[in-house]
Amino acid sequence: MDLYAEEILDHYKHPRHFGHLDNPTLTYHDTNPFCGDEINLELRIEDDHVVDVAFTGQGCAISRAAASMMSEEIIGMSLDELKEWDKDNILDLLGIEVGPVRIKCALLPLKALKAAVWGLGEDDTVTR
Amino acid sequence: MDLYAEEILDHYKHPRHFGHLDNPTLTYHDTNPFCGDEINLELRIEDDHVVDVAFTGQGCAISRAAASMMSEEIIGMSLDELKEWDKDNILDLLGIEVGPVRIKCALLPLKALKAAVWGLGEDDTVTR
Amino acid sequence: MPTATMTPIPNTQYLDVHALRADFPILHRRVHDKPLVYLDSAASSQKPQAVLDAMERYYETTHANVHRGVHTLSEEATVQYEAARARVADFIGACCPKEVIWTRNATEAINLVAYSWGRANLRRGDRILLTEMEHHANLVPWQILAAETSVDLDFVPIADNGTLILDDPDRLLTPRTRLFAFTAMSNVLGTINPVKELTAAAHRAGALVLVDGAQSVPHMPVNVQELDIDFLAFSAHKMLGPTGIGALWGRRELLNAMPPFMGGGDMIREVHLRESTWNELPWKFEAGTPAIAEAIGFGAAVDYLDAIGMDTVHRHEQEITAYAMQKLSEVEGLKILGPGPEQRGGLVSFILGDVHPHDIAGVLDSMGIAIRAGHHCAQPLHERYGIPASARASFYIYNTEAEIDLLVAGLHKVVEFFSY
Amino acid sequence: MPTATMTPIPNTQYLDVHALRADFPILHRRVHDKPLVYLDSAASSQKPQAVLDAMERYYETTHANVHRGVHTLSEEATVQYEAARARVADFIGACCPKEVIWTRNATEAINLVAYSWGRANLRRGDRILLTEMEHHANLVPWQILAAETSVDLDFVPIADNGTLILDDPDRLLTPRTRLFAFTAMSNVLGTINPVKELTAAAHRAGALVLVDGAQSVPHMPVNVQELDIDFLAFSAHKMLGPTGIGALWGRRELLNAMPPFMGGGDMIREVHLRESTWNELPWKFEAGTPAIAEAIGFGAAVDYLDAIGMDTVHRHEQEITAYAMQKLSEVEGLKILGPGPEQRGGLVSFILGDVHPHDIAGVLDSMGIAIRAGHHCAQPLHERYGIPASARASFYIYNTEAEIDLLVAGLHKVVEFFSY
Ligand SMILES: Cc1ncc(COP(=O)(O)O)c(C=O)c1O
Ligand SMILES: Cc1ncc(COP(=O)(O)O)c(C=O)c1O
Repeated sequence: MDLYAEEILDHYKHPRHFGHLDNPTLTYHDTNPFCGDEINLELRIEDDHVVDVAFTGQGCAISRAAASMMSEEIIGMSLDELKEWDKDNILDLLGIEVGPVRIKCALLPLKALKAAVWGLGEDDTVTR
Repeated sequence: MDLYAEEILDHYKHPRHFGHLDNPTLTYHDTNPFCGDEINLELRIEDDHVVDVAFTGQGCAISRAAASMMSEEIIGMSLDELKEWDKDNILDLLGIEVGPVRIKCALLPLKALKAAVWGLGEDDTVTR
Repeated sequence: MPTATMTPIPNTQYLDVHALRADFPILHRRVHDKPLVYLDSAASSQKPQAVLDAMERYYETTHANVHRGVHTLSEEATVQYEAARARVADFIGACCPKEVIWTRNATEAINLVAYSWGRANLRRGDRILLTEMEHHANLVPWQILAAETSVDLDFVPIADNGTLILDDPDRLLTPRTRLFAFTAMSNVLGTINPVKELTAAAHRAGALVLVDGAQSVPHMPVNVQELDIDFLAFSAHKMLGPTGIGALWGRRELLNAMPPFMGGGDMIREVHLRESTWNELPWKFEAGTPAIAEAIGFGAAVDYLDAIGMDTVHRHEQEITAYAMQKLSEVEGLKILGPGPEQRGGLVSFILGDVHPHDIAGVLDSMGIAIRAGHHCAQPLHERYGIPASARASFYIYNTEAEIDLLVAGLHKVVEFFSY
Repeated sequence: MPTATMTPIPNTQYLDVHALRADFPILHRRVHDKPLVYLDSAASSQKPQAVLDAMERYYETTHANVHRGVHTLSEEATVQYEAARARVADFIGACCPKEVIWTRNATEAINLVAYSWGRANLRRGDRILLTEMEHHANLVPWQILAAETSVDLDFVPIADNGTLILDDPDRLLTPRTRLFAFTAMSNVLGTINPVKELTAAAHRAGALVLVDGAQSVPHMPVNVQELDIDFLAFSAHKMLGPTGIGALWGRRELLNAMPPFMGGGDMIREVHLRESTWNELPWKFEAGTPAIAEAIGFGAAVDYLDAIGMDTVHRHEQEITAYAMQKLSEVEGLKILGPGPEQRGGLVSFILGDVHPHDIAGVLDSMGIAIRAGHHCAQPLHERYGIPASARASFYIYNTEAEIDLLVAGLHKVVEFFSY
């Protein structure tokens, strides 16, 4: 039952940063229609750095744990650092082998994060 | 070399009734585009009976032998008898096993014959 | 009809499953060090050795391209290939082999009708009737056609119990309805639809009937002449056969009147640079080198099923299903979708509290149990029930009640595992 | 380039054919009590044991439906299935796996472009350029499209020696020419066309290029990026792979811009009752359960060819072909179609006095020698040469010069046999 390691189950049952921010700088909503997964990601950015984060949505344990772990990890990081992130960062956080089908679940939070930070960059509305 | 029994080769090299009739009652032209085979069949009908027959065309040994053998056989037969003919009559004449692909060659003369005599029947222009 | 109160026995009363399982090499495999419990046959069935052998033997002794070759291998390949068509035609009670057109799968069979019959026959304002329980295969081709031809789509709604609501057939089957396309059995709800009655209603209204038989042909007797339908689509891979082949059956007069779908070798009579004429049925609809080995494998699959008898297959599955429904209903928080066992084929879809179906399937997988989770290519159906996904266990001839017991034990573990 | 004067040796200098023949079970078969001499690979090649084993192993240990399943079998099947795509993409030098779309065969690949790209992009008055040497697969789909869209077809003529006449490219490649679709190698004449030059000319004129690679991909190195073409169609069964699978390669931007062809499961992103959105490449074009085992077999075939090296394959065939042309030209009354050995791939078509090609093939068959006779799905080409049919001997990696000697001996018998 590797896929459901102790830590993943813990994040699933007690997701960190689950909920809403009062005044998010960035929000991004994404879905994985294949699974019916959904995520709503909110970031508070100050001086090009993540100062707070929250998420809601429905999804399987893998996607929820990934969102929870990612949220903990990215606080304090700069947007430039986040733009460097790729799937290995998420898989390292999860610390499990994810097959080709469930990888979509694991990467949904990352997809939302990347869209949020790159979307910002493209609009050139970075900082606060 | 069953397919090319002595008799078939003989009919191929010396086809009987090859050529044209002076005043055919019925003529029918048919092709097998798959092989590029062609036959032109001419019948002289008197009193509902075949009194003479001729054919031309190009084709493989099987189809030419079939046309030659068939021509010999049908002289003297009535149209009603010919309408009863089916592929077994031709295969009996040829006296060989013909596979699913070359059967099209073997049956081209019969196809022309059937079309000729039934076509006649349908037009109700039977007898001379 | 098996009742819901019977006690578990290793085999059903209809089939010696244990003997038969020896024919399926994959069933001896272990997954995560547990014996494989394969409960995903509605997605794709496993294959008996006889089917694999038929294809292997073909490649090792006979293979050549069909129809065009004069040499021995080609003639033998042609005979085997066309004999398989005759076998499949016979299996569904078709009048004759030429009514059976090989396709890649059921999906292509439906697309063939949409492209060929649809584009030749439908005009703006015409209507196609579908149901809310269709697999995407019997929905998306009609959406694409509708967008192109300005044809309208209507949908038979589903009751909460998973059966079609057709008490007002005249409203849905309008004078402009040209086709009623529906599944004989839902791949999510398990519902077996009353094909004969639905067909009669459609014909009264002047509409043709296409039946998606992807789930019915593998699991119960299907006779196209008795049902009086017009088109039937099905796939080999769901009925012990290989991937890469399926079939469209259609009534001769309809198929004869339809223009070809794809162009190429074999489907032509004469080709010139600027125009061509078409071959006769069934080849008019089969362009290019066909799936020869797969057709032969399909024939062998149908032989295997015929030896068991489709009545027996159906009864075995109904017994397994009734047993499964009874046992599953005892799992805390589990809700079964669809009708009771008497109206359904061999599958049970369910949700389990707020555990995501992927997690149910994930935990079961770690116990060697393969079930499916997701929307099963029937998103609108899930929308209808207000759920994003469901879990599905589906059964075939090789499944036993002992495997159901393992599934249920696994689900109890899932509940425990994800409880807060 | 092998010269026409070399002496026969059991193997060519490039390939240890005798060792390699042990990999092909069917080559040990006897036909009419003679060892099989298989000279019909251009119609369909034989399969090495490694390809059959890959498919058998898949069915016996891994089979499940791909993409949708969370359980182990489905994940493993998905990995193997997509790995095969990556292998094939690599084999033709594609930038990435997503540019490779599985089809049933080369024919379907061309039809896919005609249906999807053609209907979305062509308007009355637009022109498509083909050649007079096309296989029906690269002719009939365009005829069907032309009839529907009022697009015009033009044809590059062929010289008597079997090469394309393109000295006036601007006349044929008009400003309205949107597509130039041609074969990389004629399946009758053997002509290898100058793909790179033809492509450059088409691109200068603003036309896209579709290459029918059914005969080139199996027999010589093909790199789509080097050739700079836009679409490539080919079939597994002609290159040691199974029946039932082929591929369309296309440039990403083009494929991305094209509407889907068939509708159904797997090709969608979201489905609602009345509208849907499409999946990304390559799946957008793959509706329904794909030919999973066949894709895996295709991957194994490509592995086998890669281990030999396509340069070696090509050189071996050219040597065999040069030898065959020299020997065949000694047969009384035999006339070879097409260009000299330096411009052709591994096949020789011919006519023999007024002996019908079917009879040539029929007599050779009785000696265990399999060649093809007919129009080889290229009727207009035969019309061009004023002949109804021809006989064709085609070669692959497993053919030897000793087999050519048997063919030639057989042809001498044919002459004798049918002489008056
Ligand atoms: C040049 C050429 N194009 C296309 C095809 C069609 O291939 P398939 O029948 O596998 O679709 C063939 C083979 O028959 C061919 O030789
Ligand atoms: C009801 C139904 N229709 C159609 C299909 C499509 O079958 P295939 O993917 O083999 O084309 C399926 C299976 O996935 C099905 O369950």
